[in-house]
Amino acid sequence: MSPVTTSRPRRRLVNLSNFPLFRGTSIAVLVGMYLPLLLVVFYSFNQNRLAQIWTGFSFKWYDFVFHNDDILRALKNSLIVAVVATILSTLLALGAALGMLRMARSGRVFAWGLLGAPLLIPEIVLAVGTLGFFLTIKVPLGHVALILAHTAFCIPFALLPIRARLAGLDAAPFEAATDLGANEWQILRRITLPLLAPGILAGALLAFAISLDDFITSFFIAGPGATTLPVYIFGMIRSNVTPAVNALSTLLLIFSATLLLAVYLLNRIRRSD
Amino acid sequence: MSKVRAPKSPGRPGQASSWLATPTLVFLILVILLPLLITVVYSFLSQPSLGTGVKWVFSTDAYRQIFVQEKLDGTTAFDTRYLKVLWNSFYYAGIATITTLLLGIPVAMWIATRPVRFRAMLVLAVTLPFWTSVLIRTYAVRQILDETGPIGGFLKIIGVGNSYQILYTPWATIIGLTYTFIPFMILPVYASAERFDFRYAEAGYDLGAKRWTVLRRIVIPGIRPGIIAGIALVFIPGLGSFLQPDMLGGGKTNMIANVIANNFGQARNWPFGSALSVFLLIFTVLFVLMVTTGVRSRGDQVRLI
Amino acid sequence: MTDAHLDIRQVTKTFPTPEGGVVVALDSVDLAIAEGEFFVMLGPSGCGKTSLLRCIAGLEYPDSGEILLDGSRIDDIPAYARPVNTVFQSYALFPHMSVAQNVAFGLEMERLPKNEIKSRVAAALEQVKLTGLDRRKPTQLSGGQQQRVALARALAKQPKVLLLDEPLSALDLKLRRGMQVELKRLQRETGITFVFVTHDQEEAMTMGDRIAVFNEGKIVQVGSPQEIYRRPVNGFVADFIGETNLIKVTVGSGGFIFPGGGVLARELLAEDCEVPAAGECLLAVRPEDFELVDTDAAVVGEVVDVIFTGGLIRLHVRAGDQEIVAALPSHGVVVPAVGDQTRLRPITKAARTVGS
Amino acid sequence: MIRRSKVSRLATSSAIIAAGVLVLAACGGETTTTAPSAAAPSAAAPAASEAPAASALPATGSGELHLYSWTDYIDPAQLDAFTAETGIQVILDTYDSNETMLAKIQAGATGYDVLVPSDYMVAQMIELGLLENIGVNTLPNAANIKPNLIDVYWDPGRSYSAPYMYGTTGIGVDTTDPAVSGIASWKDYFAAGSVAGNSLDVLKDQTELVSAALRAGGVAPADLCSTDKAQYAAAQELLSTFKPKVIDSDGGIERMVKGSSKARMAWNGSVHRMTVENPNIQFVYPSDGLNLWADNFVVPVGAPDLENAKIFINWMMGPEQAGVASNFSGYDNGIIDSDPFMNDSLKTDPGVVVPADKVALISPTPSCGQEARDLYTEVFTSWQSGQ
Repeated sequence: MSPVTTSRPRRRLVNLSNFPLFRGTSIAVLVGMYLPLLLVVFYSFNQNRLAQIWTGFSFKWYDFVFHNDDILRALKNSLIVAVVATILSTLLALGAALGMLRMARSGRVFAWGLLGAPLLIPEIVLAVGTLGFFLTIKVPLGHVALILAHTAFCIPFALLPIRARLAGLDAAPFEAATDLGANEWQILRRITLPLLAPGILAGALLAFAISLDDFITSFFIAGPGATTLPVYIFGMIRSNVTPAVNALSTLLLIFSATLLLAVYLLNRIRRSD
Repeated sequence: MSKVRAPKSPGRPGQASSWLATPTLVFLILVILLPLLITVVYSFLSQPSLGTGVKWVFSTDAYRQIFVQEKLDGTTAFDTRYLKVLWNSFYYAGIATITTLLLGIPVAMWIATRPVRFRAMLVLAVTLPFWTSVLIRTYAVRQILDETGPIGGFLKIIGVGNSYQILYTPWATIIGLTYTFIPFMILPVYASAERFDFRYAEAGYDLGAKRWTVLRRIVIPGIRPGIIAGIALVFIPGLGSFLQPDMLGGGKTNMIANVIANNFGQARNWPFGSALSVFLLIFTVLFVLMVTTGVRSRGDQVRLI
Repeated sequence: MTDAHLDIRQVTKTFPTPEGGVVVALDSVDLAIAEGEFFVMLGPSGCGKTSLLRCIAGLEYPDSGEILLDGSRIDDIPAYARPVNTVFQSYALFPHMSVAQNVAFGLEMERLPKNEIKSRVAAALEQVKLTGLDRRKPTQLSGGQQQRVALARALAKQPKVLLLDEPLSALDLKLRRGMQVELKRLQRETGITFVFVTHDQEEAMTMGDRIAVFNEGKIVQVGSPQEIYRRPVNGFVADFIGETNLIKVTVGSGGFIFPGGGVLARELLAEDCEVPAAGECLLAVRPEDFELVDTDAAVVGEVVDVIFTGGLIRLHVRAGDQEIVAALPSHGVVVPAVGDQTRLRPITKAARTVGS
Repeated sequence: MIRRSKVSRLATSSAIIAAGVLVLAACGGETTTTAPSAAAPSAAAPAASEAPAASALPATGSGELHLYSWTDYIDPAQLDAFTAETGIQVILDTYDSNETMLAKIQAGATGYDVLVPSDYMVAQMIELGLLENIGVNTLPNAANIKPNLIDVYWDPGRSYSAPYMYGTTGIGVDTTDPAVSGIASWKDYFAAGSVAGNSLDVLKDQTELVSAALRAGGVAPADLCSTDKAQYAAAQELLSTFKPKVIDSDGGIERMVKGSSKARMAWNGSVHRMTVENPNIQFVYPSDGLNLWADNFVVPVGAPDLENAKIFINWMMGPEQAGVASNFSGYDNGIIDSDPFMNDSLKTDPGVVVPADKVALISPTPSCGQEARDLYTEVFTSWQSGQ
């Protein structure tokens, strides 16, 4: 039963936000976004070898994933590449974020172009370009090549949270530190880095997630024994082992979600400062 | 005098020498700029008689090959095959952009009008797929669309599913693009909608406008920067999509990225693949410039990155 | 003035504006501050007082001019190497450090032995009455406590000059009064030269041994609170320091002709002010310096408002085209009502000319 | 009794098929096949002069072996067994076509020890100088190579390559679906693929598709590498209406088994694996002829560990291992005496064991020169972009 107050809407705003189309579409879209992912999770517990024909509940595909040397090796490759690329890209992003504050305007435009390139240029273009470049300068395909390529496209992702945090910082503590006798290096170590820490961590987590999930670049650059998990999963999807793909995908989804939640919580810390 | 000389200008937040950015820029020049230049160089070289790579002999064959077909009867003709691929890329990315726009605006507006405590959660819900692997999400779409999947099963149960076929058609690719790119539309539109002062909408009502008019005349123009950013963020990467057509199109709905990948893989024609890559790069840069200059001339604040 | 402790000579500082223009923040400023002085720089916002403070601290560098401390130049030494410390308006406490860490920071930068740092931190915290809070984070402190930490942090360095940039502006009135007293006490105890920036003239009067009044990048007047209050050099100072009626008068043969026709004898003017021979000039009279009189040799006008403020009654009187405010004791006088004609006269030696 | 007869039948058919490989080698015109024995290697192998003498190969090794093979082609359990036996850890990466593999190798993927290219690709890779002459014929188990698989055209006398699986490329058909159950030739297959809403599936393989279209147009096996443009124009015409549901070399087994595809151009071994799960799916020998291919183990130049590569190749040439490999992949292998180790289902599958009346349909996968290859590319690209 509608309460008496609805005879006259308290705020007109309610009228717009309860646009029947908005609510319906939103719920449909949100459900639509998660339904396929939930289906992946659901199918991962299917006993049948054919992923989509449900014949009973089973953990056997998780067992398969955890005991498959190739998957574990691909996971190891992915982790090695992601960890190194995360460290490198976060350091480089930090350097860029700090250094660009002092850069002349023309330099900053150029730098932004370079930093933004991996976000705007189609990945396939960069991937085949990198492939050709590595062939030309004789960098063998493999871990090193993968790490270099991943570092490049992770930099903008690591940079964004660092820059956001930097932009939100008050100038006063830095002036106070100068005033109290700290030189540039001491300020960097004792003030800048601790204050940027949540942004750096968020950037590192994003870079890590991006590197871990990358397919296209890895597909072209991976060499002998450097197959990463997404490249391996792509191979699995192409052949026949789909329920195991679902199990593996479920694990990756959980992992990505955990990373994202961590970033989200870090952002909340930032706001509460 | 052993005085410490003062630097040119004193402290600012995070003060640091601009040299700190140098390693990053050098690195990006090496790993982003040079590969792009190499691609341009490769596109003007010749294909070796056997196999991969390039022969260091200048040639414009790769570009000629995009437009000219050497027919089997010995004649040459204007080649529409790769233009069709290019058109496909525009077409699929375009439809996906429109679909994400039609779905994304209501979602963004709805989230922006929720109470603050729900907003963060809803934004997180939209962001989560954004950060999960495109590969896995495309694969998830493939399972949903499969004839033996839930939709096919349902249609079969109600007795109309026998001719159901979406997977391995262009529509599967478009659905896949829409699904994987929709967070790229919702998030920037939401960012605008959140800043939008809905009292303007109230003022619109107050002045006698109906809901649709308010939406069309007041709200949509108010969140235009977000909409433009969303369109750019969906359409530009959409043009270069590889996984969605590869995994959902059944090897048939080629977009330009698939042809590029094929020429660097199976077909082993690097100069031609590079030429197509240069084409895609030019289109991308053109769109970025179009968006940024178009936006600047209207005075909107749009950030793509 | 060569024996000045802090000597500012011809300092000019400009800032570019986003539109490509230039703002002159300091225009050839000269100032000498003595050792152990509590010196206040006063002025409205944008007058240059904070720019000068930041130039002394080393947070900005002057475009030209010199800053000397004990006879040697410091203006080309970076901030971290100057024996000068600052208490910032926003306190600028390091949010990621505890109270003790904040206070110890500057000492650690001097690479002092750990023991000495510890004892000096303890002493500084005791000085500002914060003993026992040393493990708290700045966010766990009240505004007043944060203020004290900022003070302790700067004092622990034992600077030759302590710069305070509107340190009390964020505190509520009661707390501010308390801190004002405390700062005076600290300054006396430590003997350190304090340079205190404020836009609050009452605060400036309360605290300063001497006050420099800034306007539009220049120092308009330097002097003790009494001098500044009693002998403002121009209308700006008169108006800025305390409340002043700036009354436009015509110089006549018998004295100053008020609006409304009353005449004030020259002899009633303060002694040391210049009197133009003829023409118009401005007469500065504090509201509390008026008295009600019966004679016509006064401002004659109509009462337009009467406001009771406790100890005083404020009369707004329209005389000619000017409105004049007088603050009279609320007892012992017959207060006119709105609409009444009334006569006001500056008490002897209270009115000053302040140019035209 | 029954079992023995099957074994002998398999052995017979193997020999016939292997003979077929040589038949084309003799008339294909690509390479000379006059080499009389393994001891006198052909002129096509320039590095053969340094072919090693029979080597004493250790039974065990250490470290790693990087293997680059087709998707879903080598049994992981078998690799585990190899590791257990020899102490060598095998690291497997996979590809979906010969050309993809070649592209990766040429693009700088140094570090693989063993690759698994098909016949014509071995020839190409030797020509490109990409393969190491490891003297396969001197390995202890080289004696197990089926005699007719020794003097193959791509590597006469077997210096570079050891045989792995061989098989044919025909059509897998779901016989319960009337729309496709009548397919008996490539011509039928392409016609069925011209019907709207069909459930046809095809390999994404230029050589297989174009040669099938040529065969459907009546081109004789000997002319599959002809440079006569007319026959390619005809193939292009035929393919212009061929619009299958899926074009993909991978995942065909799953699609066929669950019924999402009804007929597929397929390797006989993969059809065998479909039949095991769904007996309604059968291998069809197209009446207009089909390709025989043979995959090989080879070692790329610059392989990090030659010794381990040799140990692995030799081990895989053992009869038991060859049988185990066949059981996994569904194809026959090139090793003598592997029959006893093979599953009965394999030995009784007419898709794997070629019935006598089908032998004549089989000829080797064409290994063409550059000019014919360009024509293949043109036909394939046209078709693909018309989809």
